[in-house]
Amino acid sequence: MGNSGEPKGLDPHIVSGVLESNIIRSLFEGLVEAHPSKDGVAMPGVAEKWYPVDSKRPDEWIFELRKDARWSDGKPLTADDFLFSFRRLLNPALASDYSFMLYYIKDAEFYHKSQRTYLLFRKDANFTEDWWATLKNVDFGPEEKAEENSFNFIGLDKLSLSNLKNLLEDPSLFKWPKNISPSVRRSLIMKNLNFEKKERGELKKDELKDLWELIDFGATAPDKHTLKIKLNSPIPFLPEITKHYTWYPVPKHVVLKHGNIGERFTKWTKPENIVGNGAFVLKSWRFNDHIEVSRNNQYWDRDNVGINGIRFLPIGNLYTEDRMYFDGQMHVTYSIASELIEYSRKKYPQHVRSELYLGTYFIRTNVNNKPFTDPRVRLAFSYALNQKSLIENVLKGGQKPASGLVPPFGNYPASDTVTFNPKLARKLLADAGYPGGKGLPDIEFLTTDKESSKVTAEALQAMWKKHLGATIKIKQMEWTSYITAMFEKDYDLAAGGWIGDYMDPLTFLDMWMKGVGNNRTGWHNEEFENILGMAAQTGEATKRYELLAQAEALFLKERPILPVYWYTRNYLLHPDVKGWNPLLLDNHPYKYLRLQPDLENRKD
Amino acid sequence: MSLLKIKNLKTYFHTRAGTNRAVDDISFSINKGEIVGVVGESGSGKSVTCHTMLGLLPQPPAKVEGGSVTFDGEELINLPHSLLRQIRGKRISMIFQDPMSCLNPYLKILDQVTEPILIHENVSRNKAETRAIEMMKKVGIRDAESRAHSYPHEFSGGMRQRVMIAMALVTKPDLLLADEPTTALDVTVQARILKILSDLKDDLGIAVLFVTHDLGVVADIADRVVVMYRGKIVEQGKTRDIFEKPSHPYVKGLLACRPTLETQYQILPTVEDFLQTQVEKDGSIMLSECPDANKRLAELKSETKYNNPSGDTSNVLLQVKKLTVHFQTGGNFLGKPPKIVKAVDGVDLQIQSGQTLGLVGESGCGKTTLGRAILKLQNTKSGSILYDGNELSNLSQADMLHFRKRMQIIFQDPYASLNPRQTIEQTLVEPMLVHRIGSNHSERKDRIVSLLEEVGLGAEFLLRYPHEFSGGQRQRISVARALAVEPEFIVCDECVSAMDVSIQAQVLNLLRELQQKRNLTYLFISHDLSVVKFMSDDMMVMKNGEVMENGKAEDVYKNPQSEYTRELLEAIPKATLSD
Amino acid sequence: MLRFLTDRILQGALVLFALYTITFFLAKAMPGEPFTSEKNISAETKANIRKLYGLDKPIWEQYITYPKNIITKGSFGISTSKGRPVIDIISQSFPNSLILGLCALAFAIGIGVPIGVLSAVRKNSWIDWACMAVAMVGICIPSFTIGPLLQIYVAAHIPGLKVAGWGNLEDILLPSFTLGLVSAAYLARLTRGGILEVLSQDFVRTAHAKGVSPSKVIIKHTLRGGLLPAVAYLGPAFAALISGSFIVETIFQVPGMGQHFVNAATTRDEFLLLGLSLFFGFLIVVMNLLADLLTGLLDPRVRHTRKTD
Amino acid sequence: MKMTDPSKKTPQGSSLWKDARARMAKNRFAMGGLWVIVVMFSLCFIFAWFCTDPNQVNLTNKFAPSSAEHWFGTDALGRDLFARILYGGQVSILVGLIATAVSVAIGIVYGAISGYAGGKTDAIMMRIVDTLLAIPFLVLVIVLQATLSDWSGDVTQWIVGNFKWDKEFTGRLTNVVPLFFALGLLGWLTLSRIVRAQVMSIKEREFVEAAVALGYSKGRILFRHIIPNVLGPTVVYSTLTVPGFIMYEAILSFLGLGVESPNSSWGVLIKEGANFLETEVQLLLLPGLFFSLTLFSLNFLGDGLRDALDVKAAKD
Repeated sequence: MGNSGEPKGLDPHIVSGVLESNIIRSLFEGLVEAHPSKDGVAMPGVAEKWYPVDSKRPDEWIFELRKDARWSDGKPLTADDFLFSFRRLLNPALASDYSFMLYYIKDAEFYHKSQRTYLLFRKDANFTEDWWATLKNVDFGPEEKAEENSFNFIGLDKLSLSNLKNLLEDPSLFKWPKNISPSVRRSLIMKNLNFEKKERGELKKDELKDLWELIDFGATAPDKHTLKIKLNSPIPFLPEITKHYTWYPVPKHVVLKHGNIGERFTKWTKPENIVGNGAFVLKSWRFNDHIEVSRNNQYWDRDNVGINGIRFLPIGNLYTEDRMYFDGQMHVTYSIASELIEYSRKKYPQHVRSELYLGTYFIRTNVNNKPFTDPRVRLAFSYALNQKSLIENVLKGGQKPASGLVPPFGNYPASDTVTFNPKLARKLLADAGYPGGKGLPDIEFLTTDKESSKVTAEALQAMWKKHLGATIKIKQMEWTSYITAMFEKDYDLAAGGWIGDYMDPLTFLDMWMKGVGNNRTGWHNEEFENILGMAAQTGEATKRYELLAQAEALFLKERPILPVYWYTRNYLLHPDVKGWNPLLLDNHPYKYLRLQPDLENRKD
Repeated sequence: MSLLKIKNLKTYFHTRAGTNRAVDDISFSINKGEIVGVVGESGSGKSVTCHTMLGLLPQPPAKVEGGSVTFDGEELINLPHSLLRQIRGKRISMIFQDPMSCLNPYLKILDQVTEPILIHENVSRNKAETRAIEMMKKVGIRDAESRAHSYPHEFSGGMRQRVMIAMALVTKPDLLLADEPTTALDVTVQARILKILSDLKDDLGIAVLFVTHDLGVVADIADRVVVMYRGKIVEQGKTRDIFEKPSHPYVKGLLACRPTLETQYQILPTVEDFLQTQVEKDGSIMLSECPDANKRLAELKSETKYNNPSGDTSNVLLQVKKLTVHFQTGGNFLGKPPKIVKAVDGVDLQIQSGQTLGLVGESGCGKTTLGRAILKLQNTKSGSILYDGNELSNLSQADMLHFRKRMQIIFQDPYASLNPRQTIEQTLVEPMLVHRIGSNHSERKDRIVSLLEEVGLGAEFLLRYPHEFSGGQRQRISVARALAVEPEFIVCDECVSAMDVSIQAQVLNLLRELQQKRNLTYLFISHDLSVVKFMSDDMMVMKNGEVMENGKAEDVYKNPQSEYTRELLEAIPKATLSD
Repeated sequence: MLRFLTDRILQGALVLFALYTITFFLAKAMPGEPFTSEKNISAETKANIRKLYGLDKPIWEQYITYPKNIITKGSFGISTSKGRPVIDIISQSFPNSLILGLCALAFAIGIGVPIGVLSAVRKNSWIDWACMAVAMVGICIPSFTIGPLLQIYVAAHIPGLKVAGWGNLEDILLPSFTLGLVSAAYLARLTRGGILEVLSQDFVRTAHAKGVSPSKVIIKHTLRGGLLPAVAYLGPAFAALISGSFIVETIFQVPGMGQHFVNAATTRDEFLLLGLSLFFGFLIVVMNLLADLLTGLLDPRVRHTRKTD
Repeated sequence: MKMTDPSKKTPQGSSLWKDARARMAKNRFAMGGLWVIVVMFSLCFIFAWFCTDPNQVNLTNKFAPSSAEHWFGTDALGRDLFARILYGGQVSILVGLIATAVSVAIGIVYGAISGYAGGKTDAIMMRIVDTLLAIPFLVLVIVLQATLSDWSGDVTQWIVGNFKWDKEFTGRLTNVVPLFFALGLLGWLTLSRIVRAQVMSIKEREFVEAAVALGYSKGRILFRHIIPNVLGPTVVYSTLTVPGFIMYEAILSFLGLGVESPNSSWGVLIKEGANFLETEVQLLLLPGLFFSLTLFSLNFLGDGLRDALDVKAAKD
């Protein structure tokens, strides 16, 4: 099975990529599992049963774990392992990219961001509401913008005992938010100072306790086989989220054997040490060559696992991958090179798969740069995109023209506002003061160094020239430079895309709020955020979807990004492989796979 | 019956420049156990003859146009190479002029000497090696056993030539073709090699075809002599007859133009004094004797020794004291520890302006180094160089630049010492530019033209490149280049050693003439005593970096003080047998 | 010998240090940082992870620390992109590159030298022309074209020969051929030149005069000298070969070292980058040294000592 | 006493360059190469202006077979392949030649100095080369890209502003400059080693010593006497480096250095074409043909030049 590249590791709490998840899904199992063919349906995993305490307001959930759940080394898997995993993932020292996936759990965020100040104050009785309100929106965490090693850069929450002492001497060392009075300021420092003194003043650095004691964490274990999770807000789709590998349990006993909880580089994921609870166990790992997993005999559902093992190949080169497939070296490819799609359709009709995927390809506009400060220009550029022609002639992957931001799935009312309409486009551009593209500056279209993105860019370039008379300069950059350029808003237009983390519109919408790292357009909008806020507080599913749809509509009206198409995953799948069905998240549960008996000897 | 018989052999070279009749219808023969000397200048076709016999000529451009070469009754011309190879190195061996380049630098001596045996006879390697070593001893290589395992570059020139001979004779051939085997060697070494050859001839009973440009050499060893000129045989016969009563003007010329210790001439006669050549339309040449040759000879003899401003040591131009130069050689990066060679070891000398100091010595004696050191082309270790009252030894290269204008050098190999990528004009203009001689281009050009005429070349040569000239012409050019900066002192470093005697004579005359006209001062370095004697007022003999002897040239010859000098004088081949 | 070696080793050390310095600051000069990703990572996380890798320290301190760790701990740091020690990565991928490189070299020499000799011996004949044309093709066709061509028109049709992958012996065939081709072409040209040079020398004539057969003249008398230029070229070339090639490795799915050079650069993985370039620098230094030694062995003459007279 | 050396006849009034030209004319391959190159140039730099816009996208007419208006058919975006090849040729030929010229210039001077100076200087200079050889090229490129790309934009603005040049053209020009920079930096290293080796042997020749004796300055000796004598082999080697440069250009272009899409170059065309091996081979073959044809000719021309300049060979 093609897997595009060498994983950074197999620790579910550290990795953050798709290709890693593909392997991890075989080695670990979450509370609930994906359904082999139906999206948004949860199958029992480690948990046998799960239900909200109050189905009206699903902000507290019970997961009943199966008694026969075991680790691959035979040790029983208990709720404690989950609690440990959550705490580990949230541990600041571990610095996991994906900890925010647990922010739904009560107090998780405070702990992970170690917001000492807030935690110290929130229980404080003689702290009146209005202070409370002012403090609440103040972030005492580290500010990257602040100058190197200034107290703001470190963050009030992170200041050490000595630092705090100095600060007490000279409060001006920390740039305080306007609305905090000197007295409050003083008490803030004092509380932190006392805490440091009392809790860990005399301790040595390495044995410093973190703030775990201060929070009352949402996840608890009433007994060995029950997991109770209290959320910040109602989340009807929590089971969906728990399918994500960040929610997978890690074996407490093994992890601690090779290091303490906050240690990132421990040997527990080394082939000889790693212990999982998934349908498979790691068999062999040759760096940059292959990773092979085989049946896990400790797995609770071992009898229903259909294949003996999987071999993941880190093939970076699409063409090589496809050629290897044609040469019969593998069963599933990671994808097909667009040049080869039609060819494959012709030669191997029953092998080619093109499936809709929970992702959107769009083009970011830099709303701080002329001419995209003007929404009309953004709309014009969007209307000038002949999505259909692009898909049929260039991509050829059966992608769907993106009529909105959120791809259609479940019963979410997909938007249909984005269309190809050159006339309207020209009109809008004219209204904006650029009739026929006159007066438009040279526009820089940022894209990556892949051949495919080059072709796409050239096609789009041609469309904009044709319909709007705009001169676009394509700027190819290698990946990191490209990301950096977007972060620094050093672009006019930038190709981009987003793959949903979980089955909910929110994963496409919440990234456009103010100050979210992935926004990068400079666009933000009060109303938009309020709507999302409201949605977050509603437990009722349909109502919630309506609000989200409303937010999306608003977003598309402003159109800080130009949706182009909804991703499809194109890949080659050998007909021998049974039980592999289209899934929006492409998170195929391997245990349901079957191979024709006469081909048993051939490995994936 | 004769071992080798050459009849009407014709070998032509067909090049872009046209057809060159290198060997043009020659016939002669060699009998068993006989040494035949083939004498001629470069281009006379003597080497080509040898190469033709063994089919070693590059074809094209070379082509045998006719004639036959029968060896022991077998026709060699157009013999298939496979058969020819069985003769090469087995029955006919050959040794070449430059032992430096003719031995494979990448192979051990032993391998190279053994190779012919292994090729031509099926004997075990050990056998072959023992025979090889024997032969090496025979040709006078001391402790051959050990030295056999070293590489050519670790041998001196003379030793290399012995190796060549050993290699040639190790298969006991019937005929040995020796192509200028001693030209590149010192007189003493040459003498030894000649001895070895004539000895070997006797006890191995081989015939030798001895090719040389130097009549003197064959005089000693050859039974018969064949003189070639421009592809033709002009005269052949018993050695004695040739030397005593040469009939052909060219041969007379050759005999006359070679300076000997006894020579009385102030200006050497040249071949042209005897021989007239006119080139016919069809490229063939008519040779005829100058009517007034003897008259000319007489007047040359009679010419009085011109007056050198000798004697008064008042105007000493160059004074060298205790000059010492050391080399680090053998400093092999593979770890051979470098050893110090005292190339020049505390030498004193002085030259009055307008005079010539002759510097004689064999290769390795440090004479060239001394010359280079005086010009600061070579860093000195200690000692002083006083030039016209200025101490040079401690000058930096930069300061030296002023003196470069006044002191010049003429190298041995004119081809190597001229930049092949520069026309003669560029070559001559450049020094003037550097030393700001002549105000504008046209003026410099005029100077060049006059220079060229002074050295006997015409203005039509200006736009040509060195490779288009003959050796003699090139040497004239480098003389002209040296003169371009109007120096007062010139170091002539072996500047005629590589030349045919006839051309040598011309160049020597030229140098003399210039010395008189421009009152030049020479340091004349050579290994050839007779040449030095001809050129110089005072002379100095060097060995191993030290001065053996010096004094007035005449005296040194009349009664040499040092043993070494005597040895040198002994070694000089007599140009004539009579006395 | 010793003196020479110590000299060169000293120089090598200097080279490596200079190399380190340049690479270090180049790496710092690249836009972005190791943890730049499209994912939405909080400032806290970034701060923590920087601390984890010691990237929160001031530049000059980092500049000192890295070599210090190499010398004291023998540690080249932990790769930020692969999450494992740089040493591991090199030690796991270099052997593959080494094998590949050696085979490639074998191809290069096995093809290049004979072609070069052949065309030198048959100078200006049609054979010469053909050989040089072949060499030119080798130089012209980039490996990202040769590779796929081989995959499609050779591997796909020969059973047992995999299109790509690494593990069995035969898997080495195609990639090493692809990798070696260019070097082969260069070698062919250099050899030709070298042989011609030697053939023009007198001792070859001597050999003929001895009655040595033409083939033997080439093999025994000219080859050694004729290969000198090729050897000089092989020094750095070999270093490049065994340090892997991104293109060949990705095309043929070889777990070699070359791809890491590229990945390290694109992921701003400075530790891996430094580790790799130091390693590569080391290879180059060693190879050049070897090349010089080899030249010394091939050519017994001392490099150059001024003849006294 | 006028000397006439009868044994040699000297061809009248010939000169090195005359000879060279004569010998060139005799060398069939070299002349053939010369002609091909001439044709290529005229195609790419003259004929190109008369054919269709190479960037005219026509998505409905992609991969069209060769026809009257599209001689070589069209590419993945329905652009005229022939036009693209010709325009691509402009870039590639320029890149190839200029980059080579730059690196040759640096390489010769550097190598010559190193070889002539010898000793410590030589050691240091060669170790520097080693160092540069080991610098990860990609990193260098990324840095250059980051720093120089803005710069080139500004320069374009400036030129267009002050000299009223055609914006398009200027843009293309300034874009390629950083590229040359990168390639130049890379290219001269190996060359300098070769030149050095040559110089080492040349400087032992007597005419160099003669030059010293005549009091020529080091610089003069180096540039007037030594370097001219190492040109021959250098020419050949440098013709070998041209393809390398052209291919590098392709790789760099994808990293954002060099030609800015939709403009193209042979390297880029070939690189992209390589992906259509299974489907549309001509996309690889046609540009590949032009590319290798040019390089072949260039190479033979180089060889011819070397032989023509080689005075020794000229002797007979």
